Amino acid sequence: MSDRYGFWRLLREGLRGHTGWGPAWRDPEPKAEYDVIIIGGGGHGLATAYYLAKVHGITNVAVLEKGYLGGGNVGRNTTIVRSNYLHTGNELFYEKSLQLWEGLSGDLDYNVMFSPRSIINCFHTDGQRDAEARRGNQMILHGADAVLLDKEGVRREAPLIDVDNPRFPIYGGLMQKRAGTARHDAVAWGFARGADKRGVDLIQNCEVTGIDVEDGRVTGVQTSRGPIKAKKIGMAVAGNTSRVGALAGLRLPIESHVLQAFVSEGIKPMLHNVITFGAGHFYISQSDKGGLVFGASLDGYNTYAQRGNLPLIEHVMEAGVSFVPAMSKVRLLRSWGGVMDMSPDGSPIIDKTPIEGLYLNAGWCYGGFKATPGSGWCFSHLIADKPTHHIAQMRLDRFKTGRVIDELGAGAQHNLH
Amino acid sequence: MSPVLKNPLGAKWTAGRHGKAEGGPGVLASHTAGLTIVEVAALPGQAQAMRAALKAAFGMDLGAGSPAEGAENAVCTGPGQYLLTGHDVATVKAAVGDLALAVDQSSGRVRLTISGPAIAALLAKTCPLDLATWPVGAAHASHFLHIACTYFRRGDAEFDLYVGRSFAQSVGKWLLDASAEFGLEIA
Amino acid sequence: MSARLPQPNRLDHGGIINRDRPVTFTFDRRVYQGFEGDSLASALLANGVKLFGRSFKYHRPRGILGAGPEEPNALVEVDRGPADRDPNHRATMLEIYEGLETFSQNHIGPLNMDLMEVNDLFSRFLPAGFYYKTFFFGGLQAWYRLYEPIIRRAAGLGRPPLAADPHHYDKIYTHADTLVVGGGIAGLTTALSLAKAGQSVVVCEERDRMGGSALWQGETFNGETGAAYIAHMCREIEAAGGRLLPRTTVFGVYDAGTFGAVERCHDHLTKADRAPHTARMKYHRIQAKAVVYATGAIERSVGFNGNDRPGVMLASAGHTFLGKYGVRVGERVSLFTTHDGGYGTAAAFSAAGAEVTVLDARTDAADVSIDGVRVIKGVYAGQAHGRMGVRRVDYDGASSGSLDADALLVAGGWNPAVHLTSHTTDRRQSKPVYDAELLAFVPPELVDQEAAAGSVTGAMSTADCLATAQAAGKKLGGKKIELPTVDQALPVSKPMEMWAVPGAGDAAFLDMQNDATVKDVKLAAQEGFKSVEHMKRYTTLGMATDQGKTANVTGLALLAAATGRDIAQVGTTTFRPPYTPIPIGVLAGHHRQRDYAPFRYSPVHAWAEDNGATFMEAGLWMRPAYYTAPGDKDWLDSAVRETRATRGSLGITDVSTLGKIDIQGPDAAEFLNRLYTNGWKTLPVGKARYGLMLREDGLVFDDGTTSRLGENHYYMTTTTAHAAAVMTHMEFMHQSAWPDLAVAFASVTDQWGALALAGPNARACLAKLFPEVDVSNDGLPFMGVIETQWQGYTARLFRISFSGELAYEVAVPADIFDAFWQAALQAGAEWKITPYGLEALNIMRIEKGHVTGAELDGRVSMDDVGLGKMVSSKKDFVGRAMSEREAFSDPDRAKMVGLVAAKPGDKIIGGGIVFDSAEGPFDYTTMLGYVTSVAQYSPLKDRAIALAFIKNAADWHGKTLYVVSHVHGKSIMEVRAESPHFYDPNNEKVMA
Amino acid sequence: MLIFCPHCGMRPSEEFTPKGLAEAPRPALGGDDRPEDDAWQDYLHTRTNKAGQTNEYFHHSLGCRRWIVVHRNTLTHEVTGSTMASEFWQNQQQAQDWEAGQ
Repeated sequence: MSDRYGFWRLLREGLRGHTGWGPAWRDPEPKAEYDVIIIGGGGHGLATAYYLAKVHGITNVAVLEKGYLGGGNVGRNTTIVRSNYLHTGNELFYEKSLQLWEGLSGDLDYNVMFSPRSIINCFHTDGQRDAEARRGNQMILHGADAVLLDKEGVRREAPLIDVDNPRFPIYGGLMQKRAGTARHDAVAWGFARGADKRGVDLIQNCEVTGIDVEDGRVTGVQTSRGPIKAKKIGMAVAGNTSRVGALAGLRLPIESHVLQAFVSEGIKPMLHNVITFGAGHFYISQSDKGGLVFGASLDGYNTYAQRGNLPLIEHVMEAGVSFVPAMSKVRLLRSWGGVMDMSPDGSPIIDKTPIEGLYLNAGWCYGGFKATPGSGWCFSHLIADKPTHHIAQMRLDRFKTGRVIDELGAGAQHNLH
Repeated sequence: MSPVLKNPLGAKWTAGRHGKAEGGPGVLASHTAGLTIVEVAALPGQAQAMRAALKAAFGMDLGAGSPAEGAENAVCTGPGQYLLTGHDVATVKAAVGDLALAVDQSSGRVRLTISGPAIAALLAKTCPLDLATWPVGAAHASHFLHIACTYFRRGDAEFDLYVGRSFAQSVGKWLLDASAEFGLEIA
Repeated sequence: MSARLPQPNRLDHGGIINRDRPVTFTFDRRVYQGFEGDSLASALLANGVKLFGRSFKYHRPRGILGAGPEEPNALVEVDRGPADRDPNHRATMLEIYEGLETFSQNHIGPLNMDLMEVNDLFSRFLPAGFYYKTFFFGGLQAWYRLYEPIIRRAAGLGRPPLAADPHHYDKIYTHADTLVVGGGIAGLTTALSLAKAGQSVVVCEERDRMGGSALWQGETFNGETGAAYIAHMCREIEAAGGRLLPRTTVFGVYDAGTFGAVERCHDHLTKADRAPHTARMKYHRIQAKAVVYATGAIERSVGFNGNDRPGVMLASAGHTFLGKYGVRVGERVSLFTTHDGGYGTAAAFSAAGAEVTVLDARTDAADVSIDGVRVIKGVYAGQAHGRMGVRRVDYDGASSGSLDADALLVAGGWNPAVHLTSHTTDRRQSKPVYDAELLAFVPPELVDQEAAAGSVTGAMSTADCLATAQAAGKKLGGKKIELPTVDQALPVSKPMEMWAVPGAGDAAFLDMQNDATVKDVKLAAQEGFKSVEHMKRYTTLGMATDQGKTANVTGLALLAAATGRDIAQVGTTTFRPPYTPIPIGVLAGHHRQRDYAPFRYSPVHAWAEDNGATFMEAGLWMRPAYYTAPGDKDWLDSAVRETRATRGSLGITDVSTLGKIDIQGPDAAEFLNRLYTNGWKTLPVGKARYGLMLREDGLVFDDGTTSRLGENHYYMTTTTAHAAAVMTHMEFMHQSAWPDLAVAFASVTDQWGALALAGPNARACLAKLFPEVDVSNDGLPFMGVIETQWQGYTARLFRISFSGELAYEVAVPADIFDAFWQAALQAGAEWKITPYGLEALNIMRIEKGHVTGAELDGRVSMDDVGLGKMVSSKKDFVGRAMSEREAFSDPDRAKMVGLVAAKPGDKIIGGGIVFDSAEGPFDYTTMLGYVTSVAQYSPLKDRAIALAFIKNAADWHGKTLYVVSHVHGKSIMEVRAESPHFYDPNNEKVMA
Repeated sequence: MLIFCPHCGMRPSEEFTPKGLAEAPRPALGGDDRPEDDAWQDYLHTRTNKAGQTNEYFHHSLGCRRWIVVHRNTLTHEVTGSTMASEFWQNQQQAQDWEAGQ
């Protein structure tokens, strides 16, 4: 019997008490050796394993996860998917990722609920409008879509936004219609199930405690469940990159910062788009379940604790209520924090490391969730020795060469991006 | 003839009663127009010498320079850093010489004096610090509803607030908002 | 007061409500009456209402489960109009007041005939995670346009408010030696012990009054009633300086003794009773040196079929309604218990005249004899019947049978409210720990500044709770106080382990709001979602508005059973703030909409307002964009008029917003040398110089002029946008890298008002303002500075120009700047002096080729903007090293160029992309560059001009290019490239 | 969170602006270090970024406006010391003690 999902299967299982659903993935013991080990069973690690198996036919792969699959930032983000970047170094990659998102549910046989409900970045001055116009134009030149809205356009799209904001009036917004949201856990689970089905071993509760390097190349890892050999190791442990990198003696251009996120109680639909308030670095969308999902900037200090503090929370609520005044009476249900791999220019790194056979996927800053399929796709190509042009600029040495990809123009300070 | 000083607090800052009308005012506020304010900041390593010079010239006893050791006319805003009132910049510069920077801030800072029975409740809304632990004469640089502000405790229920001039209208408006429930009397 | 209406389920005595004050309110437009002190839940129950709402997924009819903040079912809307709509209010926490109007939520048609109940019929096809497995047909578009909109409409609970919140909110910084969370008898006892030791103590109690269950559950203390004992304890605490905050929820624990709490001040009052100018709610940010968690415990249900029927409720809830409100929720009451605690409730109901049957799951329960109470041992509730309210209960086990019942109370054991103790779990490196005897999670070992008191510790009897309170007081340095003697104590025992009864399945609910069932948990385990986090996320158990307060532990216990693990091994999910939902607006406090951020105003803002200025934001500043004069058609018309007047005769503009920094000390020149790319040591006193600062990464940070006012005295100006950042940068470099430099500096931005006089008549006007100063070209040459006096005040005259005209900036103290501005207007009247705003300035500076933030966007090098020559080769400076990286000399770098529209009337689009062909292909490989700044009309060129960055910029001078903007309907505009210095390239005018 | 300012005492974190980890001093002015050398890279980009005790720059921006280096635990947020930035790099012993105390 096919284990594909779908309406008819759901109907059949419903009639027989759902006894036929098998595990979404196996729970294998680690083997002594694999062709490729991916450290990190988050979205990127699982996606990498999936594409290694699916695109490159490399199936003797283990994904080693310290905790449970999808327990990192893929399970604690605000689910926004977009490809609205200015620079070629980012836009080629994120547009590739968005294209993968558009076919992902079908590809994975798992409904990841990608919903192209559009993103609107609101701006407040003529100068910001010009900058957004440039960004929109450059997006289009990279094959993405963009629409420049005026004030009334924003009002039409999002009637509950206070475009006449008495402090920072909104002049308009840059909209990407193909952007949207997805169900974050489903992305991890869908990739996990897809990778597992193709033979990848997903090994949970398996912490990597050492990376074995001989003569400048990797030979395997030490784990809480014993040593495992492999000639190629991919690190996809954003949030813990410095810690895992240190196991191989790497010092990396990464700081760890917390980004808090918030969800309200469920309410009937009040916001359709993903929409951002430039003056408050605030973003918000409404989930299918009805919760307003929102956040703003980093707390700013280095941390590995997945929680933040009140001053930033207050700031987020101030911006939110200023931007969407009606949300004042909606209740906050839950807040949480994710540890971000902050790079000095705000853009990710997908590259080989100075250690042969050790590959690095890191520095996602806030952008990790939307990058999930693209990251897996590109990282799997790199590991399979078929690097793609999408990540040509996401080099580890760019801080030495000066070829940085600085979307904000904020300079070499990790927490400003 | 002397030019008219422009009121930095804006049109809403008018003498009289604001907010709750019944009973006595919970908060009294006044603004000192034309006050001479000079900021001094010691050069590296010169803080103690600068304080000695200030003591010699003006009799201000600033102790070892902690925030608690201020004087009404010498409000500590940082290490070796003070807002002096009542002396013009030339006099102060002459006193501190090369030990410190001295700049006129008479126009740059606005001083509001607030007092009254509800002062603790009011400041609990505007300032994150625990004013109950401050001695009279202490100064703390902090914020007034997000706006940089130096607080100086004049008396049990009396404080000076020093804020930047360009922020003064917002400070005034927000002070009116915050003290409305107590009743505010502007002198 | 209107006539008294009957309240059929209200007993004629008992409770701590005020029976002298009947309160009339509505629910779904029906009028009811309760008493002051009632919650909406108790008042409606008193009136025989059982049905309060519908569940989220299956729209099953639901009543009341709990009596407090744990309530998952009874969510109602309080409606005071679309702007003042308050959805998802827990009926158990909503205090009624005269005229309160409430509505049930989330149904189509009347509450008792909800059309969405059809979901329940199909519930077998909608198990946990069903949506991950379907909705593929038709692909992305079908999902987005067909399936998802249906799901979105069906989801959500209450209706959202649709306009700005009319209430106001305060943030209060509250300080204490010790915060006591929970004002039950344990919290109050600890608070009293601490207050008596001289500590400042704040006690926060989420419910409407202090005292918790001691108020009403019938125990006596030293012979006093609970209410009397609590009242005198409260008086003692307050007498010792303690603060008692009822209706205050501590929602989160943060670092270093910081706590978030929300106090509800208005929601229980009629509009008339609310003091004017006071806040609806106060958000207390509490800073405390120590904390006592006296948060109590929350009862849990047991998984059995039909355990969600209206009329099935927690035993503690039934007891609360009876004891606190005098409301008897049923006449024929079945009570299903797993421990002795159920008997206290049974006795109370029996005493209140109900016919009570106890279904005790334990075969070995001790015999208890209570008048009128029938006990059946070794049985459990197997199924509750009655769609709109329980009618019959089937029991099973050692014996089986069926009972007529109009209420079924469930005593499944207690879960200590450990939530707050786990918000900062990392401090203790431990999550709440599972106590296999108590069958519950208890707080982990607490750090020195923390203590726990009362039932949160797992203590069950009141006496034990008091003992933990005394221990907590002792730990935190409190004074020993005499504990009261407790009489008429309620029975307690550890519970029997029974999370779900045999046969519990599809209709045995754990998370009542999200409709997560016993079967769902098993399905999750079957599908490999074995981590507690996986199970939670897959089934959504614990993700409803109650965050699983009654469901989580049961859910993970069942997961443990389904996966063959211990509960301790499975562990809890992570509790996150807020403990209970709090309005977003209260955390925003005062800072919203207009008061979101302060305004910064120039000293002549009022004048500009009175004289036709339209303002634009520049950071926090408001700056005049243009002044509308009679006859101006639009903003561009005004800006062009202002430009012409300035270029033709005399303009005046306010530059007070520029950052200004006073720098003094023997090493001031050395400091500037290190900050700026160019050299400063040779600048004579009385001269200004243009300077460029880099960031450490070698890219341009800011530009401005700095003047030497004295041997060791400099005055720096920065851009408005970067004023604060430059000051911070200087402080960082001085303090972290070069602390020995003998220099000090201070921001004097607010001290000085400054204006620019520009145009051919600027000198004449300046001479009129300062008749005693030699402002001739010799006396005040280009980049010259003079410090002088104006009417007794210091005035600084700078011969500098941003507009490209002969121009001066004059700074005077802000106090007299308005007067000086008026004087300048008067002096310039004979040359028709014209105030100009940022738009005109923008035209002029683009004509001149001067850069602003549009060009200096943090990504350009000195070379990119044509200022590479401003690098001194003789010295090191901030950013030098990094600017020597290879990318900086990449020949492909885009550099600044001027663009001129091919013909008058053509527009150049800001943010447009520059190509060398009008035909394309247009893609990222063919783009040459982009437009940063546009003057839509340059009087100089009689057409639009712009600044742009393009590859090989110099090679394109004199050639035709095309500006393409796809986001403007693929507009393609022909332009000619030029040097960006359109106007007076040899600086003849500024030096004249 | 509270942060200890050597001048002002314990203050709420909103008065401070964090800048990032203080792991390496600024290379000397006029030195020979190339931008790609460790000295510059460690100052600007590369971080050990430990989970545990770290040193981090904070600016007391809504206070005395001093830059301080705060010794903090990035797992627990506990602040165990702070010093003026102006003294931090000069007192390498202290920096080393903090390192050793992790």
